[in-house]
Amino acid sequence: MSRAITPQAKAINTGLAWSVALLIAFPILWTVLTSFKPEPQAVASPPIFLGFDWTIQNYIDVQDQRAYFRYFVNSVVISIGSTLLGLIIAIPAAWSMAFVPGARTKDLLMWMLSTKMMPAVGVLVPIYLIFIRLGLLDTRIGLTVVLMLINLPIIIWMLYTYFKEIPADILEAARMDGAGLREEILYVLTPMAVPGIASTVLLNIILAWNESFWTINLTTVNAAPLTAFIAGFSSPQGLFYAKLSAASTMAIAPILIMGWFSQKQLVRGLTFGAVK
Amino acid sequence: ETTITVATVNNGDMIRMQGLMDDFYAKNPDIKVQWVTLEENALRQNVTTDIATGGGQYDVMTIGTYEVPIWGKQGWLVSLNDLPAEYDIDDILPAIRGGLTVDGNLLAAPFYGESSMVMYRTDLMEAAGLTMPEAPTWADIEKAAAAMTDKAKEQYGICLRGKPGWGENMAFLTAMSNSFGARWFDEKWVPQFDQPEWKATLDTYMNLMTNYGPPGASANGFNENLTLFQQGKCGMWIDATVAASFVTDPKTSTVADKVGFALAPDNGLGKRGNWLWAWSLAIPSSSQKQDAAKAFINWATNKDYLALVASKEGWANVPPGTRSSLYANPEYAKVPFAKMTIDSINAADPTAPTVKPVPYVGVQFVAIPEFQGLGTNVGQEFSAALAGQKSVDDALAAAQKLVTDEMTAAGYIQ
Amino acid sequence: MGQITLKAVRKSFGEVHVIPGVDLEIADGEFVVFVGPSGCGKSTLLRLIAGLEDTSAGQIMIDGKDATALPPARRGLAMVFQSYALYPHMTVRKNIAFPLKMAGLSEAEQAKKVDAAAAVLNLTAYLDRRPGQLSGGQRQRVAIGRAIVREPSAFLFDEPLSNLDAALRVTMRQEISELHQTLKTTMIYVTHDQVEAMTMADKIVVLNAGRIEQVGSPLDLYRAPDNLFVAGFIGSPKMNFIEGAEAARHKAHTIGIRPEHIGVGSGNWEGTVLLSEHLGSDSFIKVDVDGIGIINVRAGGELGIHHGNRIRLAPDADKIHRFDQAGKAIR
Amino acid sequence: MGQITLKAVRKSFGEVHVIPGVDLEIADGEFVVFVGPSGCGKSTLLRLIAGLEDTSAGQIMIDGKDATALPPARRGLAMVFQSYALYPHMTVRKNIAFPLKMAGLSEAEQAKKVDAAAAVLNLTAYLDRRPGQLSGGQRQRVAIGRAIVREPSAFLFDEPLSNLDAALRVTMRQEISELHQTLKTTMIYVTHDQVEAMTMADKIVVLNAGRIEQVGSPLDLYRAPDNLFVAGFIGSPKMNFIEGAEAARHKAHTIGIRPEHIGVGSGNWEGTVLLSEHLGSDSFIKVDVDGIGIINVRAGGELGIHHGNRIRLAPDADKIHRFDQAGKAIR
Amino acid sequence: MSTKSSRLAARLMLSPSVVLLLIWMIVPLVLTLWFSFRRYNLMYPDRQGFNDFGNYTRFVMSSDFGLAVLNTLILVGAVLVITVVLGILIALLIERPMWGQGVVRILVISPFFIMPPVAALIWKNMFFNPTNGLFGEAAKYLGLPPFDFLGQAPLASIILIVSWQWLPFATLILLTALQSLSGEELEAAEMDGAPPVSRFFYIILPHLARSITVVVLIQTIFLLGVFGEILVTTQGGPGSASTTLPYLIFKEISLDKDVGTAAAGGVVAVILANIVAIFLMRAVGKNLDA
Ligand SMILES: Nc1ncnc2c1ncn2[C@@H]1O[C@H](COP(=O)(O)OP(=O)(O)OP(=O)(O)O)[C@@H](O)[C@H]1O
Ligand SMILES: Nc1ncnc2c1ncn2[C@@H]1O[C@H](COP(=O)(O)OP(=O)(O)OP(=O)(O)O)[C@@H](O)[C@H]1O
Ligand SMILES: [Mg+2]
Ligand SMILES: [Mg+2]
Repeated sequence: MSRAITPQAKAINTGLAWSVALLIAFPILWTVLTSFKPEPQAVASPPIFLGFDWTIQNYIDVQDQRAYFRYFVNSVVISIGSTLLGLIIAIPAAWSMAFVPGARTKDLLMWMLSTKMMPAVGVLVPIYLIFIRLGLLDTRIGLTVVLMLINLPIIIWMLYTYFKEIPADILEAARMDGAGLREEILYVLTPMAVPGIASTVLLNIILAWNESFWTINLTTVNAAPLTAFIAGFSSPQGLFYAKLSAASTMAIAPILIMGWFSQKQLVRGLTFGAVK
Repeated sequence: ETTITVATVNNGDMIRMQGLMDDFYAKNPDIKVQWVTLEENALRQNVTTDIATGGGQYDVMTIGTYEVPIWGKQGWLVSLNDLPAEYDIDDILPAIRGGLTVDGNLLAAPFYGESSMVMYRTDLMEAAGLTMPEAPTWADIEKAAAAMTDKAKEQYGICLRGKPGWGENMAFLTAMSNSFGARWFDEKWVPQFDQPEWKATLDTYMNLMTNYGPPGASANGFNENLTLFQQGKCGMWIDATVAASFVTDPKTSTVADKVGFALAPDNGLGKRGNWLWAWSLAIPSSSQKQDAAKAFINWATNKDYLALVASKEGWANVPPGTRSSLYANPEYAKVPFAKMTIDSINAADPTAPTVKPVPYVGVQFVAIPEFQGLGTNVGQEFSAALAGQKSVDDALAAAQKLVTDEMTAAGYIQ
Repeated sequence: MGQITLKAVRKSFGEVHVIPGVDLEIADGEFVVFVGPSGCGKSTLLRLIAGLEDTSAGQIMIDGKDATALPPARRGLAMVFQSYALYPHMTVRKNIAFPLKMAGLSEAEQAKKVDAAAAVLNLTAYLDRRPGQLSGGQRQRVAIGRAIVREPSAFLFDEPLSNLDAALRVTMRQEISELHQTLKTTMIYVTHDQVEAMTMADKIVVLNAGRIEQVGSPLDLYRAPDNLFVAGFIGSPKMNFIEGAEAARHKAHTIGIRPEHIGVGSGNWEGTVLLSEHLGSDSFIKVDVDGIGIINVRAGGELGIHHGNRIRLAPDADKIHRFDQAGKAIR
Repeated sequence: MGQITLKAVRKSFGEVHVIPGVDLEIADGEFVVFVGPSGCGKSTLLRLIAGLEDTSAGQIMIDGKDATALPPARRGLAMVFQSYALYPHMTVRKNIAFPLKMAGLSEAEQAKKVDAAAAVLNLTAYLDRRPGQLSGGQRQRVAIGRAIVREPSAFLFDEPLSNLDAALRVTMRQEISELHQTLKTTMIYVTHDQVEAMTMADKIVVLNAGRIEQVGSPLDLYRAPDNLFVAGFIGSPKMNFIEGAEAARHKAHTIGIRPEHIGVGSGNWEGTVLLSEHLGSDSFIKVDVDGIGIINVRAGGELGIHHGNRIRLAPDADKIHRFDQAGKAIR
Repeated sequence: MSTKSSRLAARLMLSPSVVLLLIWMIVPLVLTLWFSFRRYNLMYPDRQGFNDFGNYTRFVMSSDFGLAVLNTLILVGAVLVITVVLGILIALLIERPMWGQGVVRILVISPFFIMPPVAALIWKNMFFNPTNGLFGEAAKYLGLPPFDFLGQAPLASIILIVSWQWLPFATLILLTALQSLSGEELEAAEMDGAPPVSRFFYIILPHLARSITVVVLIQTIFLLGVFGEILVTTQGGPGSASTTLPYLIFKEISLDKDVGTAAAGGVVAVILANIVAIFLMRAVGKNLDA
């Protein structure tokens, strides 16, 4: 039971919170605004906030230069693919850790996480050579597998913390009711963990979408996602702030919008069991 | 139908080419082209890894005059000597062609070539009561820079590269050092940063930049300076000749009609401070589709392509600096910077870049594999000096040490 | 059908011997209640029977067949959990139908059985709700419904009412009793609520530290506890125990007398009232009896007795329990 | 010191008038219990007194001074929360010392007071544990300890025992009563446990929908409830209410008779036993009395009555409560 | 719920992920180890053979190594401190009732969705650029000389960018934790006479300890690898002022094409990361168990 609060206090909170929030989001808002400016106005001094000549020319130019859609499709396929693949492998693992914990479970989890600490640049050449050997270079499947492996520890950890909150009773009840392991996971655990799985999926789509080391180094054309798209823009030639902004906006918009719409689910799952 | 993958750098000419592909497809209906467009460093990183490990992802790579001799020696590139006769290899500018030929084999076809030159604001010079000589000395430059600087109005006498990198500040500084009689190595590959010529080079550079340069210059590369110049914030800018088409384009430049050009400065020692570079198209030996790749290179770098660009985008947008015939064309001669570009290119000699003799080729680089690392590390030191974090002497001493160590480790210095 | 036999069943978790060895016979149709202090192994024993834990040693027979190694689903038992353990993402109908679905029954058969169970349990109106939309008592009924449809040979209940409030507990308790009367299926019921144990059980099994202390009907245990532990555990308020001279007078090491078997007003015990609680219907008084110690007394409605009063008490001689030094009852 | 007066205190949350207006006098040293159905505003009223909520109107006087606008810390009251609200990351010692530390006492003084409180509450052995390592009853004692050390002019308890199991609840209830007897400090205690209310209170305040239905000593409320609400609320098992002909015979709209005031065996009510539960010490029977309806009866120890028997009942005529149409008691 | 069959099932179901991660860890690691003892430069395919510890000495003795390690630690430490401190403050702010809480949350969380190269591009061009960036404009407006962030304070600038990206993560976790704090506990403290500041330090902060642990753990894992932001903004400079360990390794690969030395660097980084990890788990693992 929290205490009732006066309207004045609420107004002050509102003002403060909005200021902070706008400050934090400002770089993004500013980029989006800039993407609608004509180039000269994009670098005008003093900066123009809203009173500029709105245009979508920058987007058209960017699209002309690069077929956005192909990169977009690759991003979608790779991020969703790697997440789903990860889920299929992680759910049984998380089930085991959460419901049949052993003395080593915690260590195992920490070991899994520690695989993420391996510096990617250090193992680039080995992975690259392996990819050549296996013919995985610039394939969606290769990238999907790599991103899955990168994010697998996080997926497992998130699911583990989620599963742990599910009372073991219910799984036992299912067992009493005649469910085998497969039915138990399929009909009882997974549907019950839907909110947790959803937030796991969301977080991992975001991580995969934004992964920009492997995606750039292991792809050329066929599997190149939006990180590669933006890599081609990273040095604007001359007065191209607006175009750069447009390209940036195009690269981040899909995930930003997805994130905004799903932030509740995302937040719920993000706590890694940190909140009891 | 054959699909080839072409890795290109994300500059304007290359992007423009992607927009003109209908012509290629009309002429080569059975070839499809996929583009990989990357920023310069990412491109270099990607294609080098690919070619060195035999990745075979690319059929055509955009590389520079730096890579060609090195890669050529490794046998990584396909000879282009058998391009059709109408391609007219002899039309390619000799300085450029020389840089792209190894053991008599042309290993890359130049897409565009560039040197560097002085771009300056005619209106500001006039206001200062000065005129820029066609072939200025560094003293002329300093005088002009001092006269045009008005920091209160955000007007800086001179903009030069400061961002660290072998292709960024070191391209400029190495070329500049040539005009001061400096060199990277003596004939025995001993580094020369402890010599007075380098000190003179850096002192001049620091003097110009700290007194007349824009703030934050240590992060400025080509693009940053271009933006500054287009905004009218620079009195002078010494950089690639290709910049001329941008600074004179009224669509992006606020000073389009107020730009004059001059040769890169000298110090009366017989070498000017300009460089030579050509973005060129090459075929890795690992490519399975060499015929299609050649067809593409032929299309992208022959005379017809220049005419095509001219017809679609005007003569000012034609990729410059590759063919003598272009400069013989009276239409092209009307382009304001055409003459200065060809003069600058002709003023550079990659095979004898310096006043004193050197064991290497390359004007603004040293064509050895180690140079990317060396150039970048030295560039970091010089950039730190420009940022005021180190003295010139310290930076030079550090450069001398690190280059000596590296060259010793690499076996050049016995 | 539903006859369960435990033969020398043991269970250890690592080094901890939770059940050092239990033998028990449960007849078909019996309502057996397991009681005992917290941590004594009631749940563990139930879960062993259910098959949710492996026995460390011993044998579990169900209807004469060895079920020790059978998985839970194959033992033909149904369990109702303390937390109800309903599937929150399924409607009541689906919850109840789940075991049937797992058994591979057709949709039509499932529906028929679910409807029948819902009718018995008064759940028909809620079949399309989710567990989250039900009250505690309704949830409990769904859990029972899910158990009923399987027509198990025995029901296992682990403190099924402990999450309900007092009033609901009474209602649900009566419903389960009625259900037992209707189905006549074996039920094993774990609780630590005195009232539930006394009112529901045909047979109470008193456990202590994983061992069975006594097995018998509720009133047997109330009237004739085998030992001190059972005497102290069964009955509320707790039996008063007296050692020393007074016990010796009865030729015992310890004697026990229940608070409700002590008369107030006259008698040969005299003492000072330490605490007197008046509930209207009852009064509970705590008396420091001279030479004996503290004695709790439960007396009728409205006694005019207060803190500090001196009163006399008369234990009902017939109702005195005697125990030897080892705590065993002397009969 | 700890005399608290509420004058026309009101509280609304937005549009909802949770407390439409309460006047109440609490004398120094009194043990006052607030009872009432869930959601009736007991907690709200307590929090108003504590200062954790602002009053919408009215005045709260503590020891004769207007405390309506004082912040909680300055009212000199201590509160024990239902969840105990211990600081989980502090040891027991630190928990108890916290208010002292906040008051700026020296370490030595803190230690002295904490040790004293711990001794009173039997917590000395646990002072270095964290709350997570304590049992429910121990936690409750820590919460009380934290309240005691401040030497408040009054204690406020919001259902402090509702998270404990039955046995512990009895013990803790007696401990709190004893504490009250020792400290003689005013205590305001919210509960919905009948037994707690009846046994602990000097004065019970029965709340219903934010209004006071009746204030009085436990036995007053038990013997002479002012209205149907209080009659039904106080006493367990609940009073039987009878309307119709039988009530009319008593010149009332409704009559009430408590289960413990009905004799079994003879009498002029006759009916069929629906349920009989034997606890050993008591029996509860539910009888469908002809022409009257279902009547709950509580009878003595071991009755030989079973489901389906016909029995006669005799309500104790003196103990019949009469109510008019509006539910007010007719005296 | 631990019968023999379920334990067996658990082992079976755990194995795919364990095996996959083992492969993902071991294979590159073994290759890296192998390379780290070999002469292997992409530009000199014919120079082969063992180099003993030559690559290691080359990497560790290089003048930038110490600085890179220091920079990495500063970067990780500073970002952790900034995100946790600001995260707590912002969480405290937006947890309180207000109008438009949903939108505020959406705004605050936004940077988390931005891919690192884009974030770096935005900051570098639109903010840090002393002539065209907004900070430069702001300085001009205030009559100050524009500050060259990436030149004068490169590491701090990168820390700013990275903190901006990770602030939402910290804020969100801490916010959720804050919301789980029982109101009664705070009220108890209020009754006990604790003023707001004491309530923060004695009640709220300890309550957040566990979440802070998780934030530190997760962020450290990601921050140890921060690389794209440096590549886009300062390229490790000026000098080596913003070179971190991963970037140093990257330079070996991308400039010198020296796979052997890069591999040695990778092994060194793995070792250092594991030291950090062990240190972290020790400090933090206890907090996670509860
Ligand atoms: N999985 C386990 N691992 C180790 N010890 C366990 C495990 N499960 C139970 N125990 C221990 O076994 C003993 C008996 O536990 P059990 O749950 O059967 O007691 P209970 O009688 O049901 O208690 P309660 O009345 O509190 O439910 C306890 O001491 C408990 O700590
Ligand atoms: N902060 C609040 N905002 C709005 N309504 C509230 C608030 N706090 C309490 N209420 C409402 O006020 C009424 C009284 O609540 P209160 O908690 O005082 O009841 P209670 O008697 O303590 O109930 P319980 O026995 O369940 O604890 C309830 O209807 C509740 O929903
Ligand atoms: Mg149990
Ligand atoms: Mg309440």
